[in-house]
Amino acid sequence: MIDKFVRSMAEAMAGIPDGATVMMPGFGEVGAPNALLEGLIEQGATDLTLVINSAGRMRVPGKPPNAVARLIDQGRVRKVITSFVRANSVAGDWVRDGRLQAEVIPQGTLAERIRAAGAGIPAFFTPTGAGTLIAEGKEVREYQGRPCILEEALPGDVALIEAWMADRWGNLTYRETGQNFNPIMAMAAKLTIVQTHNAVDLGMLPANAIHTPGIYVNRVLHLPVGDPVLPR
Amino acid sequence: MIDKFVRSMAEAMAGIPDGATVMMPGFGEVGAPNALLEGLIEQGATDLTLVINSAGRMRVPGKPPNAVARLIDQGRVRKVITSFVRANSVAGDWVRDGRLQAEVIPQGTLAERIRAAGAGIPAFFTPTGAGTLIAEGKEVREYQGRPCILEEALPGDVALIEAWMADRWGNLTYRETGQNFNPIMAMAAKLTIVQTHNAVDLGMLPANAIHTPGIYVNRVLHLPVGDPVLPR
Amino acid sequence: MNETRQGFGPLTRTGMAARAAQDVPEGWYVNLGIGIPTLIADYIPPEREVVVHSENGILGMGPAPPPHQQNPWLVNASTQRVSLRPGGAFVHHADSFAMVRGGHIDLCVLGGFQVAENGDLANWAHSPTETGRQIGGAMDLAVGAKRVWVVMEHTTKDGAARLLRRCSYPLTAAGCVSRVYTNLAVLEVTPKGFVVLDMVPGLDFADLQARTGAELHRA
Amino acid sequence: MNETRQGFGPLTRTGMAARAAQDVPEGWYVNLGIGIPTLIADYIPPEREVVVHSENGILGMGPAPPPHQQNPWLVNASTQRVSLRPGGAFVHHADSFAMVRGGHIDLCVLGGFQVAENGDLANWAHSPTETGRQIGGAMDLAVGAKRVWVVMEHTTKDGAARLLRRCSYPLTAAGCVSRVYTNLAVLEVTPKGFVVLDMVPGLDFADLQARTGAELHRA
Repeated sequence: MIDKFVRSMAEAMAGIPDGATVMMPGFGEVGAPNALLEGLIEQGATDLTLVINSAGRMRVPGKPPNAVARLIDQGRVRKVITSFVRANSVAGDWVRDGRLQAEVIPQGTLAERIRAAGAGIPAFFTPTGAGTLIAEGKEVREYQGRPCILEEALPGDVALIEAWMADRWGNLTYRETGQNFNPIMAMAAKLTIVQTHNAVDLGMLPANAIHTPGIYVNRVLHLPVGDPVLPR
Repeated sequence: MIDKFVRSMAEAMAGIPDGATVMMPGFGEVGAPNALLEGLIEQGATDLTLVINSAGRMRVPGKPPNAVARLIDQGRVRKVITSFVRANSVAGDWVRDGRLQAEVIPQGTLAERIRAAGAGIPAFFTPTGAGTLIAEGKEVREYQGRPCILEEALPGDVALIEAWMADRWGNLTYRETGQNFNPIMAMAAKLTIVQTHNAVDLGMLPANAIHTPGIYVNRVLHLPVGDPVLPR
Repeated sequence: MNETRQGFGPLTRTGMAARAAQDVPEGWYVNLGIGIPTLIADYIPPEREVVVHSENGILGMGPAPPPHQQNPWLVNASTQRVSLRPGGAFVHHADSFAMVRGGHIDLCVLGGFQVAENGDLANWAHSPTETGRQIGGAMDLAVGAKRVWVVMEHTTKDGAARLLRRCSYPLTAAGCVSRVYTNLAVLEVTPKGFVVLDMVPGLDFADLQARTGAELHRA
Repeated sequence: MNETRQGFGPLTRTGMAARAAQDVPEGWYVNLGIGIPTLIADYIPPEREVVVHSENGILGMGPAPPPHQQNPWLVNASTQRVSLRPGGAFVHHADSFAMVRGGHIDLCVLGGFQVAENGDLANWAHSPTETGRQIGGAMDLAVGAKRVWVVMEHTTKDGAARLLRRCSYPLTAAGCVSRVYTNLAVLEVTPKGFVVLDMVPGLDFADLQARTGAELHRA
């Protein structure tokens, strides 16, 4: 019997090696795998590359930094590949000091590069970023009279995923804007680890509305963590 | 008020010009827009390029050719872009006689080229087809030690779509294997025309299970045509 | 032409949003960027159906709900709680940006630091070397939408021009902007440069030109 | 080695499918091509969960249903009516081929015209110039799946070898095949060429070699 459910956070995090590229979905706090991220902080892997839409919120006096900022502040992140680095943030400080590499790219290019990795496309042309700083060092070719730049697939070693419902085959659904980067990161990583609010019996998810088919999922941890908390 | 429903086949077919690239989904008879295809035969546009998974079934004695074969047999198709041309078919005869061009390509490359057109990717590399006849004349580049070939986006002027449910914004859902090429062809064409089995009120389709959001749809014709008929 | 410099009233942020909202026709699919552009949705009359896209995966976004109806799973690209209109859909990030990059969005309205008379837009960085880099979806939207409008103050707080012959800040995208709504005027970007479509009452052409770093043309 | 030529029984089509089915472990995601490969699903014991993919958009395909449960909307890649297992999902064609091309399918089993000792596969055309070109999903599957097995008769009807030093027909993909199940033997494709893992009872190595167009190696 296929059963992708794991029983503990330690089991969920087993084997994530130093040097791994870890994909972290979430937009704001929605669809962000915060429990798994705490598990990763606990687990200890270091020298990580994070693929994440935003490298962390602005510093707010009196508010503790979020989990991504803490992971960076522990010196465990070598590089972020992201669409936002804020100057006034933990990541911003580390980038300024030269202790953190940041590859900051357009959000749609980030999404498409991740999807390409999942879909077996090693590289593609896109007009986004042509003629800007983003294009530096990239091959340019014209299509339909527009300059386009060559972007490569962005695969991950590990994806940490936050689902609303999951079954033992690893089929997943998400709530409202909780999809965001989750389905494509699940496709793009060699090891896809899920925290799910709800565990359901096989066959309970509607077959034509499964957002992430189980083929993309390796481990599922049932953690009813409650609603996302807004930063402000 | 946005209302994409049209009242007649003539209205649905209005303005399809000679020389158009027409995308036709369907796998077997499932998800095939057969009523719209009859409408196109009636409408009269000629010199067409068809993008279609299969250029037509084998001849079966005593069975009439299907609508695609009839369109070809009327001399109205200049070219098919497809993953199957059967020797013993109407399309096969026309190709053999040099009266029909056929670009026969891998099915996954066909799907990905259509999706690329919808997603604004003018070209991408893929290992599929490298080292085969498909690679002739195409740029080859190695990624991760594998030869990959450059494939271009495949856009359409018109897509004929078969949906199970539709609302007035043009949101669509499909039944079982009726999705196939429908969602990606709807994305890839300038003019997307839908036949739907069911017309539903706005808000009735579940927001996280809409297969084709209305942004990709121009016209919807409500035609409860009944179940697909198997060829044999 | 006979007004004094003090004789005109610049539009407020909501005034700029309301002005831009006038020009959005029914049936368009629009993406409204962070800041003033987001406010535009509030000024589109409810009976005029416009479908709002948010790049985090909403097509058919509705306004902020009353507090008791807030859904913490439903946020917009500014991570504010919003609602979904009947007919709305949720999609993942690649599908959301396929709508943008595939040329399916009729209009995207962005904030701007600078707009050049050739349509170049700068709205993400003040220099090539600064640490903070907040690109987000702006480059995708600027390149992918069928039309790009920019809503911004006509000048900086220090009075420097934002409408320029050429941008001095790093570009978001080249030649993408078709129209600019400022607190002073509405300008079309044309092959000959900026054409003034509209000015706030009391402002004269010479005054507007004096606040602009590129040659203005009359409509 | 002391059997006569007449002393062995080649496997039937279902026998080949049953033999290949033995080697498919629980938990694999598999795509089964048109023809004999499709029959493999019937020989996987029901208690061994294997998830079958069909390129027209099914993950978790089940067997043909009884006539009264047939659903005309649910067909496989051979357009035969099939069923969906609990846990199955329907997707569109680009998402279906993303599973294939993205390297997510553990095993694809295809029919073949020819397999070469370097793993090259030819299974879609007999010459570069024939009119009929039926590529379908074979090139995507052959390149994209983690493992490619081929099930085919060991020789043509005319007795010509199908296992060759090099394919003479147009290739489907280069170097993709890892194992071949024929009506006579099971062979692994290795860096040194074909290694014989298994033969039908009564067949000797020399007999198998005589029917093969490439050098065979003992396991």
